[in-house]
Amino acid sequence: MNLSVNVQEDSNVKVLEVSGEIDAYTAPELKETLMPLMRESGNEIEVDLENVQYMDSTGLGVFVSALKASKESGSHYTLKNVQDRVFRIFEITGLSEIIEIKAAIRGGNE
Amino acid sequence: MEETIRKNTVKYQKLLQKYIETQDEKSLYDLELISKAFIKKNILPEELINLHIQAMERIYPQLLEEYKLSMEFLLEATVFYGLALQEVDYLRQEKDVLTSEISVAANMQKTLLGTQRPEVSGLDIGAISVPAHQMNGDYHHFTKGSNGTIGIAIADVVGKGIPAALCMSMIKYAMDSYPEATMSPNKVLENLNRVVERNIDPSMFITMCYAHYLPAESKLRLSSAGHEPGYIFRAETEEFEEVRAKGIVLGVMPDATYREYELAIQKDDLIIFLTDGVSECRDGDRFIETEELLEVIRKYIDLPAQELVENVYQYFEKLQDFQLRDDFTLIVLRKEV
Amino acid sequence: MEETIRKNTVKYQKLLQKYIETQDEKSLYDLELISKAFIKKNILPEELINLHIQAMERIYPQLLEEYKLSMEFLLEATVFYGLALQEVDYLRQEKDVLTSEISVAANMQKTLLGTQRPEVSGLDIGAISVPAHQMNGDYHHFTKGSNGTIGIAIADVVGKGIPAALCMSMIKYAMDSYPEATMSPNKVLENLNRVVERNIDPSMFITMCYAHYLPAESKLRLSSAGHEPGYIFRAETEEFEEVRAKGIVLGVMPDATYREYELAIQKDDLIIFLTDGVSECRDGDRFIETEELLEVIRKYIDLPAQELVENVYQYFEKLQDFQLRDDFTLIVLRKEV
Amino acid sequence: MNPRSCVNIHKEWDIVGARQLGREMAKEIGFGTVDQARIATAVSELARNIYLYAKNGQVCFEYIYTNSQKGILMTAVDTGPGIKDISRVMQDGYTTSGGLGAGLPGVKRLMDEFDIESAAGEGTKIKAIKWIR
Amino acid sequence: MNPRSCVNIHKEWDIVGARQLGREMAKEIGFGTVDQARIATAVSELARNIYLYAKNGQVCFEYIYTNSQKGILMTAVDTGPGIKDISRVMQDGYTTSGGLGAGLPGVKRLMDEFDIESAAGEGTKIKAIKWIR
Ligand SMILES: [Mn+2]
Ligand SMILES: [Mn+2]
Ligand SMILES: [Mn+2]
Ligand SMILES: [Mn+2]
Repeated sequence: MNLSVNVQEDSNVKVLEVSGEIDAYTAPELKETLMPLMRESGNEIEVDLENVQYMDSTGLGVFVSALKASKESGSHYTLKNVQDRVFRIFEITGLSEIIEIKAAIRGGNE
Repeated sequence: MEETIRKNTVKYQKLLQKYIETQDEKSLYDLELISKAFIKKNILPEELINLHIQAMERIYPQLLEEYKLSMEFLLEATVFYGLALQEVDYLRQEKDVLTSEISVAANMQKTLLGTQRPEVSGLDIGAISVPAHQMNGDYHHFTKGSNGTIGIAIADVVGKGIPAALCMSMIKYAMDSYPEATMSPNKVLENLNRVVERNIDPSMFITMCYAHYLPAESKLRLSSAGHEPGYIFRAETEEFEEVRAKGIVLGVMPDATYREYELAIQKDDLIIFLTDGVSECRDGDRFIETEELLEVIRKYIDLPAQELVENVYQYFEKLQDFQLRDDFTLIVLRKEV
Repeated sequence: MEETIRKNTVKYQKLLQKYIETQDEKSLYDLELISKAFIKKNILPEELINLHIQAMERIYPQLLEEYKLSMEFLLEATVFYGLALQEVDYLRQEKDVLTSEISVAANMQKTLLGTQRPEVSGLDIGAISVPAHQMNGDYHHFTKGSNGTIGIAIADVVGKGIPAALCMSMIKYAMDSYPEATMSPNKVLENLNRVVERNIDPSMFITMCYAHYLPAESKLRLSSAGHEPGYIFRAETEEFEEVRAKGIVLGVMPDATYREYELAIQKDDLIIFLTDGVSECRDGDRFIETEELLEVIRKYIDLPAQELVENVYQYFEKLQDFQLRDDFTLIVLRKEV
Repeated sequence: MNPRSCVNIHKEWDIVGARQLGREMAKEIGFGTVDQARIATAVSELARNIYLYAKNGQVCFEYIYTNSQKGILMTAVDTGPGIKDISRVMQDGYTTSGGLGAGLPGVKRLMDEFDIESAAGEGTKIKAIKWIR
Repeated sequence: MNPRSCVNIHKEWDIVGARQLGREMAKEIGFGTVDQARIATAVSELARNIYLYAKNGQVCFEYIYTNSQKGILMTAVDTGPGIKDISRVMQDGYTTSGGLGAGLPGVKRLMDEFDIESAAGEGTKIKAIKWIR
């Protein structure tokens, strides 16, 4: 299964459109795109997970290291359109408490 | 090699001649056996072509010059095939070195993480933990305190394989230094979280559930660090009850605190702990649903605890075509009295 | 693949025809390029033979039946070559998975075992630790106590690679839980020995030297668990003094005790700790002698400590043809005042 | 109608018989020379497995048709000891033939579709399909 | 006397020239068809390396004799950028030709003896010998 990551620049907000499955094999791809943006200071990033039906803990790991990097750089990211199965693992792991997931446009969870 | 070629040249020539005359399948079968022997002895494709040329020259001494030239051309075309083949040997060796190193490490890990199911009268315990690769990134451990308290630990490191296994040993050594039986589950996790947070790679974390079963009081106390929910099968209603405990994974927040949950356990109730290697099994491209997992457990629910977990494992192993995608750990405890 | 074959059939036929007519090297060079492209596109040897047969049938439509049969026979002989070749891809993938897993683990290990050389005025510290494979089975660590005491740990697990590295992390986590600076070196080893003995595979053990340097008193206190002897270079005499301390390796005797040794250090003296990867370097089949090692150290003795250890490492790396046979760890401390 | 032809495997010679039947049927339905050779090789591997490990069994061939394709289906059945660890024998590199890329993974490569069922003590059933290209 | 013949490598066509010279000399001294093909392939690899990475260089051939053997020695010299990490390029699997088993490890396999000297910025010198079997 392949993963594709597209970066859209949308008035000061960078939107990462991710589609595919995020697992041990594809997570590095997401990491390579997301981490440099997180290490730059002052970025506002939205990660759109509408087309991600599956993510494993390696994928969560990427968002955890992004969170740690953001504390140093002052950049900030939010997740949107998180699908049920993926949202479940954010919830179980307690990461939904410390990672901002845009509830209003979160697909199908409300 | 020269020797093999010489011995086989005659044989090849005879077979070839026989085949040209009769086109029988037997010669082709014998040829298969020769060609296998050639490969085993590292006779490369270009040498095979050459052997063919020589056989033909002997069988048909007046063979057209054009034929000979065409065969030389073919021989030339196979030199790179020979080179590519030789890489197989090299790669196999390299892979064997790595695999055997990993298997030594995997054995060490087994010794290291080995845990005995405690013998407790009135409590039937079953546990299985199978790594997807050679090394296990799941952890489970039982302890039995002098006051009779049973400690149950189950954890899963992000990812699997060697990196996860290396990380896993951190939990083991840190746990070793705690007076587990007298420390409340949430304190165990809070202490572990500090160790993990200090030592772990920023992209990694560990999910863990730690529980105390108190036989005297028939109570289960547990705390969870973002771990997959467990279940209790209630004998009275024959229903599964999800045990969801809140708490963030280990290694992300330096000063995380955990809540302790307490549950009453009745006679014949079954306490179930698992890692996501169990709950996220796949059947082809389809993920199994929770109901499906629970149905499978229900199917074997009357078996002794250890047989139960082994049967569930075998069921999912087969469903996944004998290829685990993640480490698989399943623990059950049945209160018998 | 079908497409590639079709496109190349014509090209192959033309080259073949040209070669049969002129026997020029140019056609063979072009053929080489085609055959490389074939392999890249996974065209197997039996398909190459088939392509050759088809080309010949077009060039010589009246070709003898015997010729055709002989080529079918040859084709049959190459099927197993094709199968063997297909394993290259598989093996390369497998090897890549393992290698990348190991490299992730090696990075984790680096983070985990990372130690800072303490900044102490009047003390110049240099340290280098290079694994023979990707993962390190040597360990070294510095601490600085609130009373100014510098703790120096150096250890070597039996063997190298992943198993040794896994074992190594045990030392790291166990050490983490000790109040090192206030515990005497022999007690540190005695405690570690109990942990190691309980957890290690019966076939393994660890050698270790633990030392305290007390700047105020200019004293070195150390204990050794069967570790390679260290040296003190005495500035006054310009001679090396071996620091041999008795003690059994970790992991063999559950209740081993260790002796503490004390040495006085003078201004400009150099304290040297190492693992056997340094002292047992090889030059071809010959092991280097201790004198040789000390001569190399002497050669760089006037350099700052970190440059000293790096130069010694580079010297032996080159001597061994850039292929370390064992993990290499070298630590030096120079009392500057 | 779709006739099914079988060869019983008891002795080494039967391997040749199975190859021959498989090749003839493959030729008949229109497979080219290369695929005929591959099918014969796959038959060899399956029949030899029966001969060596199960002693007794059968290899059968039949034509199969879908809307868009036609091909040959071979079925190898034995009542031998069965395979305890299927994932292991299906692993590349693990072959009874000492790493020639053959064995069951080889059969899987030579054919287009492959399916195996086995139970320890009850025998093994392997189905493999090759489609005409 | 042992004459030494060389081909300068500047353009792709020179690779063909080098192959031809190598093959003729190999044939002359008595190498069989298979070894001629292997020698020509080794020449190709060395000459192509020069053509692709060093732009300018030379491939030379000479006969060599010992008490018991005779053979051909080829020397490829260039003044190109040199090779920084020899142990890496000599690793199997690491090839500029994308894992065909070729590249310098391929040359080493095709020939009987192989020696390489290189310094970054100063160029590369490769010697390879094949003995008549
Ligand atoms: Mn895991
Ligand atoms: Mn898991
Ligand atoms: Mn060692
Ligand atoms: Mn050593």
